[in-house]
Amino acid sequence: MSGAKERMVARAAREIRPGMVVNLGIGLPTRVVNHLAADFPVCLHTENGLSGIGPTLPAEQADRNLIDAGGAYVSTVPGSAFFDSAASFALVRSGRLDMTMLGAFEVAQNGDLANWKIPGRFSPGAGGGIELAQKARRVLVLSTHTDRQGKPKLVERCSLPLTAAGCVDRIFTDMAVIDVTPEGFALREIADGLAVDDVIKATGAPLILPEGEIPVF
Amino acid sequence: MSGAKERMVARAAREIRPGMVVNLGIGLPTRVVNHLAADFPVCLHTENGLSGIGPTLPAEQADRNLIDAGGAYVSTVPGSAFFDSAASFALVRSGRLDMTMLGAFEVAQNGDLANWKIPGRFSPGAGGGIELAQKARRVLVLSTHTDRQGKPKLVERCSLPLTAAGCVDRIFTDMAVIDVTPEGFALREIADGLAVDDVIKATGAPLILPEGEIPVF
Amino acid sequence: MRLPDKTTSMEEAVSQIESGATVMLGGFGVPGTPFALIRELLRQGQRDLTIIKNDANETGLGVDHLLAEGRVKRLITTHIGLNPRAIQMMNDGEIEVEFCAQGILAERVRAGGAGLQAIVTDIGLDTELARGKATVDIDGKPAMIETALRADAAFVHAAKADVFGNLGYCATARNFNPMMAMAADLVIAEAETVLPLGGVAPDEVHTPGPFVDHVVELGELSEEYDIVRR
Amino acid sequence: MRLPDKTTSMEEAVSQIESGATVMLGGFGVPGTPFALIRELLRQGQRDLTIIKNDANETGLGVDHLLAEGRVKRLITTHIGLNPRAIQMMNDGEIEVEFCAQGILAERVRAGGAGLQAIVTDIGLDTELARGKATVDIDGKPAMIETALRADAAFVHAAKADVFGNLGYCATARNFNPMMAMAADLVIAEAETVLPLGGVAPDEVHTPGPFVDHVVELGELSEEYDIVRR
Repeated sequence: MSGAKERMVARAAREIRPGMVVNLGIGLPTRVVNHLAADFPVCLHTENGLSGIGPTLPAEQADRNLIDAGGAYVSTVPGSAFFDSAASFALVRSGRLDMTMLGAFEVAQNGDLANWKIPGRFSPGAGGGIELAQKARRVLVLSTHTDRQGKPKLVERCSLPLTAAGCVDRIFTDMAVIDVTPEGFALREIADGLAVDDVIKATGAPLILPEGEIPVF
Repeated sequence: MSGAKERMVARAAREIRPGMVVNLGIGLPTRVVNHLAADFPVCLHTENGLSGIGPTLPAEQADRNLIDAGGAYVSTVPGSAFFDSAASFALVRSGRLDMTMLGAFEVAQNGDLANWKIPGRFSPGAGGGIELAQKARRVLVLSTHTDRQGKPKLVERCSLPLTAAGCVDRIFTDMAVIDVTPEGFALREIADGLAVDDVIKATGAPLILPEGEIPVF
Repeated sequence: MRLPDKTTSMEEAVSQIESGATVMLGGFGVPGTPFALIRELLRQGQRDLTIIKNDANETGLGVDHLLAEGRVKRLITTHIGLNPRAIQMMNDGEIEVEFCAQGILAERVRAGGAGLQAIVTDIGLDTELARGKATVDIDGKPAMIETALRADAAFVHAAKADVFGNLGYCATARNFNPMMAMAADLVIAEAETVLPLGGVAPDEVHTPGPFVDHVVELGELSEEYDIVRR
Repeated sequence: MRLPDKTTSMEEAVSQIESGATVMLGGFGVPGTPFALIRELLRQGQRDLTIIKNDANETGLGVDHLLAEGRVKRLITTHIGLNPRAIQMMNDGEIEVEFCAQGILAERVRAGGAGLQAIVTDIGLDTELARGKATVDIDGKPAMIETALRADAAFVHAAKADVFGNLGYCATARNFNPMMAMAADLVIAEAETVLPLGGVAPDEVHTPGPFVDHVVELGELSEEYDIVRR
């Protein structure tokens, strides 16, 4: 992983407040866990039925019955609980999930998120993504700023089928930290070594710039 | 309890088939349990959250956390399970309750049951009665044939608010065993010592008589 | 990472409830009724409460104290036949009572706890409980929309809890507690025993900790929790 | 009274399923998938099945065998991204696939198991999953009616069972199993260990026996149950 990506993940980890219940989506978000201190008071949730996720285990130490929603062999911590899929999403939909971090294909300036389907190319089903995006109290996106072709992922309007409308609060990319505000995307922080113009060019929608100096991560 | 009542309860107990899941309502139905053999294969259910009810216990042996829906201190048997009220009625509504035996204020010849409310006099709420009456696969009524004023409880049409419409399959009284059929009440058995005319007079709706001899209980 | 500690004093936990609040109370008869939390609510003086509970307990127990002190405005329940005061107050118009079929009350609370807007059921279609309720056709048959119930606070009684709020109930004291522990903005669990993290085995948890806001340890149980001798 | 014994041979239990049946399968990935019962269904040859399962397993595992043999007509699921064959067959029109949001699939199955007609939810309102679904207004906001799902049969995998069918699941192998164990006319549980009556403590039962029709004891587990090495 590039240095900027790793710093993005580390920066995202600082969004987690003590006492929160947090669901980390598959991919980049999962890595956030590596940046939490051993005694940090937080409850990690995985939608296949576990609160209190412990460290990921190598195959030789794994429990065949204990995976996270991404299929990684995880472990428990003191105070973990197992529950069924109905209870797991009850927790998500009823407002008990303080935060989720998700990947994205596109995020629109009004907070719309598309991350589950590319018609004609990628249609495996939404899994638990719709409920996480629609109902977590705070929805953060972790993503590269542009796709592999260099096209902006932050756009004026999503062209792909939505996961949920107006759900994203904050976006962490390898270039910037950007908030979704009623006025649109607002630049909050910038990756070390980049100029504001680099971010503006790589963003597919207007960017509200802060007054004064921009914090660097 | 009079001899006829006791025989009614004993007769009703014979309706329970091996392997059934059965809910016995408060009052007379609860006594049915006294007429089941110790090794009879049956699962008794109580809607407050127990499958596999064991014998009722006197206060000095009672467990403060273990009651049936009528408030009696019951016990468990090997293989009992505790569950919450949602699961308990899930079982009732989804067709897993093979039989319930309920009390009645009135039963109509079309199977309508009224057993929860006497407007202006008795309105404590229906509790679990509506779901038991509406959804058990077989609904039996155990009741005296007439009320304390001698008025028939088996009627052409219920005058009291319904518990459920068309739900009753068979009625056991201190005078007779009567089926609810598409044609109305049908006399099946008669209490020892009574004449058919006694039953006809005490019944508030036409009674279809069997051909040949009427079995006595 | 470690899981947070949610142990709180009873006074502090209950003090977050305001007059006019809707409060769910676990319990079916005596078992599972959070008598100590109800006593603290009585002591603190909150008024105009909407209470959601399976029943109204019996004279001198639990909800009956709140009724006697005139703290209850409205009661959503299934059966109050064992509490003559509740019936009297209902008949005299001193409290408003909404009756539900018992399993439908459980499902409405669960729906609130599961973040659903409503359930659709045919239970009670033939009864007066159907009055005023919207119906829809499902597969050509009519069914009623029963809206989800949520509360400002829920009081639940557990046999054991760990400090994170994982709860275990005992026998038929489970009843409405698990659903109510999901369905309120403020969930307060009183527990007969509070254990350290890891004290409740992960496969034996009845209510997962993320649903619970405060864990209160009970000292010696009052006689309200005892066997009822009739 | 004693509780009935429901232990059955796998062959006999599965033989009650007919071609054209709707079958629910527990499991989320490998954990909780009833691989042995799926193998028996494969062996017996039932066709034109509608399968309800969270996912389509991975190549060479579980549902994939049924797909490879052309036994599946329709799949109601949440995510099939780990099974290229399932995606290919969907794209080629060889199977019909209905996608649900994961928690809504869990709730629709649970609703079937709870004897409800439907649930009402705002999940997916902004997405293409809302297409063709009836909406109602709840408290002035639109919500969708998601109908209950029931099946002719459900296969569930338990870590332990007693002979009456009280089930206990292990860790994240619980997932969809408890809801599916409520929602079918014929519920067949395969269990790693079958215990005598009393072998599962009453407070630790995850699926109560009355929901279960047949208990099948597994011998040595096949390698399908093992850790997946990627």
